[in-house]
Amino acid sequence: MDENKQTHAQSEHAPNDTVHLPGGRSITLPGGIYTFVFVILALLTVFEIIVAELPDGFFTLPLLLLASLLKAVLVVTFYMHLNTDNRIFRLVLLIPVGVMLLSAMWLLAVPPVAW
Amino acid sequence: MASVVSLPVGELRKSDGKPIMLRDVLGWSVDHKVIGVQYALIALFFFIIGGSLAMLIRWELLTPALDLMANGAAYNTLFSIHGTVMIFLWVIPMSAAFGNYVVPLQLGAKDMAFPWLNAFAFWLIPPAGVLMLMGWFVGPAEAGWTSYPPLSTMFSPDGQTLWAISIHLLGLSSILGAINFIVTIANMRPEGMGWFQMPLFCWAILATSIIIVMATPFLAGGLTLLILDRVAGTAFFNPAEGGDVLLWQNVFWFYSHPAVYIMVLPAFGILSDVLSVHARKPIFGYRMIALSSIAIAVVGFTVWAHHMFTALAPQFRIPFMITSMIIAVPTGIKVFSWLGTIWGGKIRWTSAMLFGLGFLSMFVIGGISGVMLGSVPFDLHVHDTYFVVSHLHFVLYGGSVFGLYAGIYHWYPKVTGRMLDERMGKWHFALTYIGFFFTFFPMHMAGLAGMPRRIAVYAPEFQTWNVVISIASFVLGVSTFVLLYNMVWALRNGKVAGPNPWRALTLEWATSSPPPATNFVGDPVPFKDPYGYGTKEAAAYVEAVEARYGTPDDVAQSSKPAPAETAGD
Amino acid sequence: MNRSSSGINIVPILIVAVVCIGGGLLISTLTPTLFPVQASSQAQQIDTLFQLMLAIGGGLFLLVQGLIYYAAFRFRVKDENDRSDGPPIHGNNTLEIVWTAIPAVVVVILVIYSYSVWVSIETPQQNETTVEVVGRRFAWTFTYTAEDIIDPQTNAPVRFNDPNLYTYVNEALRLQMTATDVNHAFWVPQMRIKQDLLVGRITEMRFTPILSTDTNGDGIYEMAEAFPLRCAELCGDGHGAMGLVSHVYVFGSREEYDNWFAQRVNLVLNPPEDPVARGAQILPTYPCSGCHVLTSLGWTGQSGPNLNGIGDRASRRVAGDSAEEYIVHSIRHPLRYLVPGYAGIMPQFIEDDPSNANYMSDADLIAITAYLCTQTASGDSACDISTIEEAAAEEVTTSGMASQ
Amino acid sequence: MSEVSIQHTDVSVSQAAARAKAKALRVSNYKFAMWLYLASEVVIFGTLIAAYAVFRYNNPEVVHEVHKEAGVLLVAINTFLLLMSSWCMVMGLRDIQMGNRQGLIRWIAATAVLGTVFIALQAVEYSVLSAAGVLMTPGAEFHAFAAHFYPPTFFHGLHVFVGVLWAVIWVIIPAMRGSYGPGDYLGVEFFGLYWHFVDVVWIVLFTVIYLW
Repeated sequence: MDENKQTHAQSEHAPNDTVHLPGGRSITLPGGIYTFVFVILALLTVFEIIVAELPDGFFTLPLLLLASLLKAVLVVTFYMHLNTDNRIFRLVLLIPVGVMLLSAMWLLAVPPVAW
Repeated sequence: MASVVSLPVGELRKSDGKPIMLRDVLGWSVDHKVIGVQYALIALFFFIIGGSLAMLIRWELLTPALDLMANGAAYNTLFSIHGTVMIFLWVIPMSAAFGNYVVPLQLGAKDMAFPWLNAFAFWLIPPAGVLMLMGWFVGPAEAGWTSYPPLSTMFSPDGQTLWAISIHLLGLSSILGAINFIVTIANMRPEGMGWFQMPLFCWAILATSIIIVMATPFLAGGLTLLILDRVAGTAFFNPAEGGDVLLWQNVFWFYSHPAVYIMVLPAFGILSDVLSVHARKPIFGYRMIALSSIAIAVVGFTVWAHHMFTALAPQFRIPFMITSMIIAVPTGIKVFSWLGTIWGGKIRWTSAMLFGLGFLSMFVIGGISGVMLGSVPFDLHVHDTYFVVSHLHFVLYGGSVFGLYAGIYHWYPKVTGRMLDERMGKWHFALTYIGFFFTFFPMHMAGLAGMPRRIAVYAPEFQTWNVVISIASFVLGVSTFVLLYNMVWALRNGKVAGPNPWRALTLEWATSSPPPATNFVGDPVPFKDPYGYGTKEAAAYVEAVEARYGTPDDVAQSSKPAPAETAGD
Repeated sequence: MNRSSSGINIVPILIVAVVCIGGGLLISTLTPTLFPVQASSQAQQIDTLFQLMLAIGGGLFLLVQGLIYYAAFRFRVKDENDRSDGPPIHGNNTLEIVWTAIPAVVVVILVIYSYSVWVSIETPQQNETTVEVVGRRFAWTFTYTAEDIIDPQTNAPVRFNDPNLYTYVNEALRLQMTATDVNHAFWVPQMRIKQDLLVGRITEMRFTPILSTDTNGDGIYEMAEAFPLRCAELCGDGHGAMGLVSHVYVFGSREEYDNWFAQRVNLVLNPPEDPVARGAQILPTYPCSGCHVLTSLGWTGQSGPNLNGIGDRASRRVAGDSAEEYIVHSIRHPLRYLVPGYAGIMPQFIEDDPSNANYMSDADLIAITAYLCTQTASGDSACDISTIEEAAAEEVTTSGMASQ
Repeated sequence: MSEVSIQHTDVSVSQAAARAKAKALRVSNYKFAMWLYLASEVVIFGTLIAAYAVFRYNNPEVVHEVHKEAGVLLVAINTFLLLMSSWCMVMGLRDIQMGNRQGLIRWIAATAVLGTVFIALQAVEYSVLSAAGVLMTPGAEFHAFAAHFYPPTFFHGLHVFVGVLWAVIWVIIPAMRGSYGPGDYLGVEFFGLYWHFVDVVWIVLFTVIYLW
């Protein structure tokens, strides 16, 4: 199997992370970037935990939400290939996320002011 | 002006499509045509059940006291199951039936994008329906189709749990079906059919599917919480334990307001096709109709709280009044565009067209009362009264069901190869139109005069209206059987339809009736404009289709020796 | 055909406009016949708003229906062999702009007008009187507070309950509402106002009555003349009946209201000595009429056991319980014994928390029991007052429930 | 109006071209459907998280107390595990795209193992919380936090469980039998979308439920 891979990689793809997709396009598979993204995700998680452990302040919640948003965007962009894939998938993801965020904000807004 | 027209060519062929038999319908099939018929049959079955429940409701309401039903709870189960069955097991599956049968044909495709998924989505419906009806063995849901907690979580019998599971399944079925429709419509249009050459029925199904994918999961989430509250001891909706009764109302209407458009947009689509074909005139303002579907879908997501005007904190009511009223604008565009379509046309009074016109005329009343309900101060008076009952039936029966009836008369020849009887169709229309109007219009009066909805015991002063309503509703109930008899009768005795009895230009008519297993022989060629009536090219196209697939006489000739034994419709 | 649709002829358009506008106005004059009487200042404004909407809606109705029927008959083709098509008209920008703009303008007008009505009916008035409302399956309780009269026994302002709402003409009323079991909705059609009662939340609504319920002017406020209070949110078995049990009584003047109020305060401060008479006076202030039948007090509820002749039956219900014990226990612990065929939905009336809507003092319990004991075929009491007091003092736990 | 000229269309389209077109369509069809499915999942999870958020907003003390008691260590470890599994997943996909099937099996096996450990640790966490009295039996044992905490996390755990099964049944075993290759990795990509999505949900759950 290993030999197989070697010959395969050498014969078809000179830099071994460039792949030809059906339809004549080719794409570079950024192994380094994948790992780099993982490191960033881990660091952001540590950052989040530190923020949460510190005494609650005005910025605690916004910072937490920002960090988790950043993490989610990283995963979606690089691991789920939204950066290179068909554009319509962005729409498919963003519309429900937007609707959901608005709904959640609404649900949060109702109880305290209401009655 | 280039007047080149693409035409389907070839030898005269006899119809080689096989009618769908009962044994096809009872078994697993991944053919979208069979699945469409399966949807239609199960929807009609539940239509009869929901209708019978409505008849019981009207029987009970003939007198102000509780007489037919043993107690108030028994009456509550009637309208709870009536509402749920009519919405989730009749209107939505019936729309899906047309979607399944017609959309791939209109797109010139061989099948849906995911045939197996399509069949799977359908087969979720029978168990869901069984669960819903099984409620009667354990005490059915009695909290209304809206099932507001704490009534639904703490006071309703076990049937409420079955009800929730059943709707969960139906929601899943809808989502899977909708994903299938979106992919099919987006990816499988033939060459030469851009977005704006699509038949309007496809536009309507697309808008509906987008709403389903976005909104149904809200219901799924809410139902999950409801089931957990009922069986696992959580307290999402129980204020005594830190829950919130408005949470359900919000989540439920996040889904259920858009669901109104899930129910009515397919009927809009059917209407656009039917009016244009039977008035022999292009759709007036095609783009405006297509885009207003999308506009309605989008704005429809921002109006849910108008169902909660009397529960909501006052400062939140006004924004929803504004968005609710805005919906009147795209809806108005549609109504006037349809009027423009029939204006100056060559109108044939076919049963399909009559129901189309009936739709227009009844839906307008629902639209007007809808705008009134959007006005907060007035809604404070009529909220949760018979005025609302009237409004929703004008929209859902006068709108959706009239549209579905029109669709049945319009596409039945394509499905079975035979025409429905026009005389019976006209009787059906007359009884339905009159019975419907006198059932639901007086409800406005009862509501304004002060009759709340969902009551079995009412003040004697409302009895006159209720007797009128009940008698008219029995006429309406009888009218349904005219259609059902017609559908069974026409299977054997209907006139042979031929490929294109309405001389329509959309692709589903450019193949034999019923279509062969692969829908088309060779690649279908769409006419450049699905509604381009009134031109020589259109006439030439229609003639070419008949030349290729045979006139009704040819078809009747060729199938004379042994009339096929058709058991399903 | 082509030419006629592009050329504009002003005369038919004018005729249509006159018919639609005139017809709409004509339809809108029906408004008063559609509604019950206007009994609040809110009702006047809401009716005017509806009248406007009915005029617009009626005109639109005539226009669209007229066009549909006209087109259906005018453009009908009867000949089955006629294969002709209509003209290939795909749209008309001017027309489309017009019929987008007109509804938009109408909607804007309606929104602005509705908003102004909303502000006017929702703004708090000066000198509002607050009444607390509790909704429960299937009855209403109104709690009135006399701010300036202190009850010497509780050392708090005098409070009393009633299943009916009493008010007087031109009083700015504010209702503070909540529900104890499921959601309900408070609706008086004559007042045109509605508000949900939500479990676990306090909601409020306000209205100003302008019409006395003493319609024949005899100074007597009868139930037949009072405004019915409907429940407009499905609350279960007795939802319909809940809309028939409570009423709104509007006194013609402040003096009459003050009189009534003073009598009720007096009843709290100086109850009659005879427990049976006292029971007959205070029992109607508890929300029992929504579910029970008791002909002597005019109750017609459907979802609870019949109380006519309860004095005769009470001693036979539960083995070991005397008539007085049975009645006392049934009020303090309603789930202890359920009459066959009825659900356990009766609220438990407790004695330890006077601020609770289900509070019932021992004195009230004794008086009510004494009164119910007199509900016999012969009219004689089935109990003895001293044994009632004993029964009331006795601690009963729900653990020994006979049936659940 | 000019003469109508009729253009006859040739029906015989090259069979091979048609098949190629059909296949290209199939690929995007499946991925499109997956994304639509994920879109509906967004809303379901969103509803559960919003229900929790409403509770958290109204009862901050209850949540603080539980957080203080439970600590963040266990769940932090779990978060790292899940993030790492996502990374393994994408590396596995990269390997098969480059034609390395052995690498695919190794990476996806790692993904599945990390997912399993995640579920195991979640079970440990549940038992710790139950021992601390965070239970949702109604009545005396009822803890308001439990009722809002268990449903979303359990629902997510269920997704991880399904993901592990999926990895084993539809990715690892077929790959060991010789399926998948540089031009045929849709099944892996498909699973990847699901797995990363579950990861994204956890990122939000972790922040909203455990840290806020």
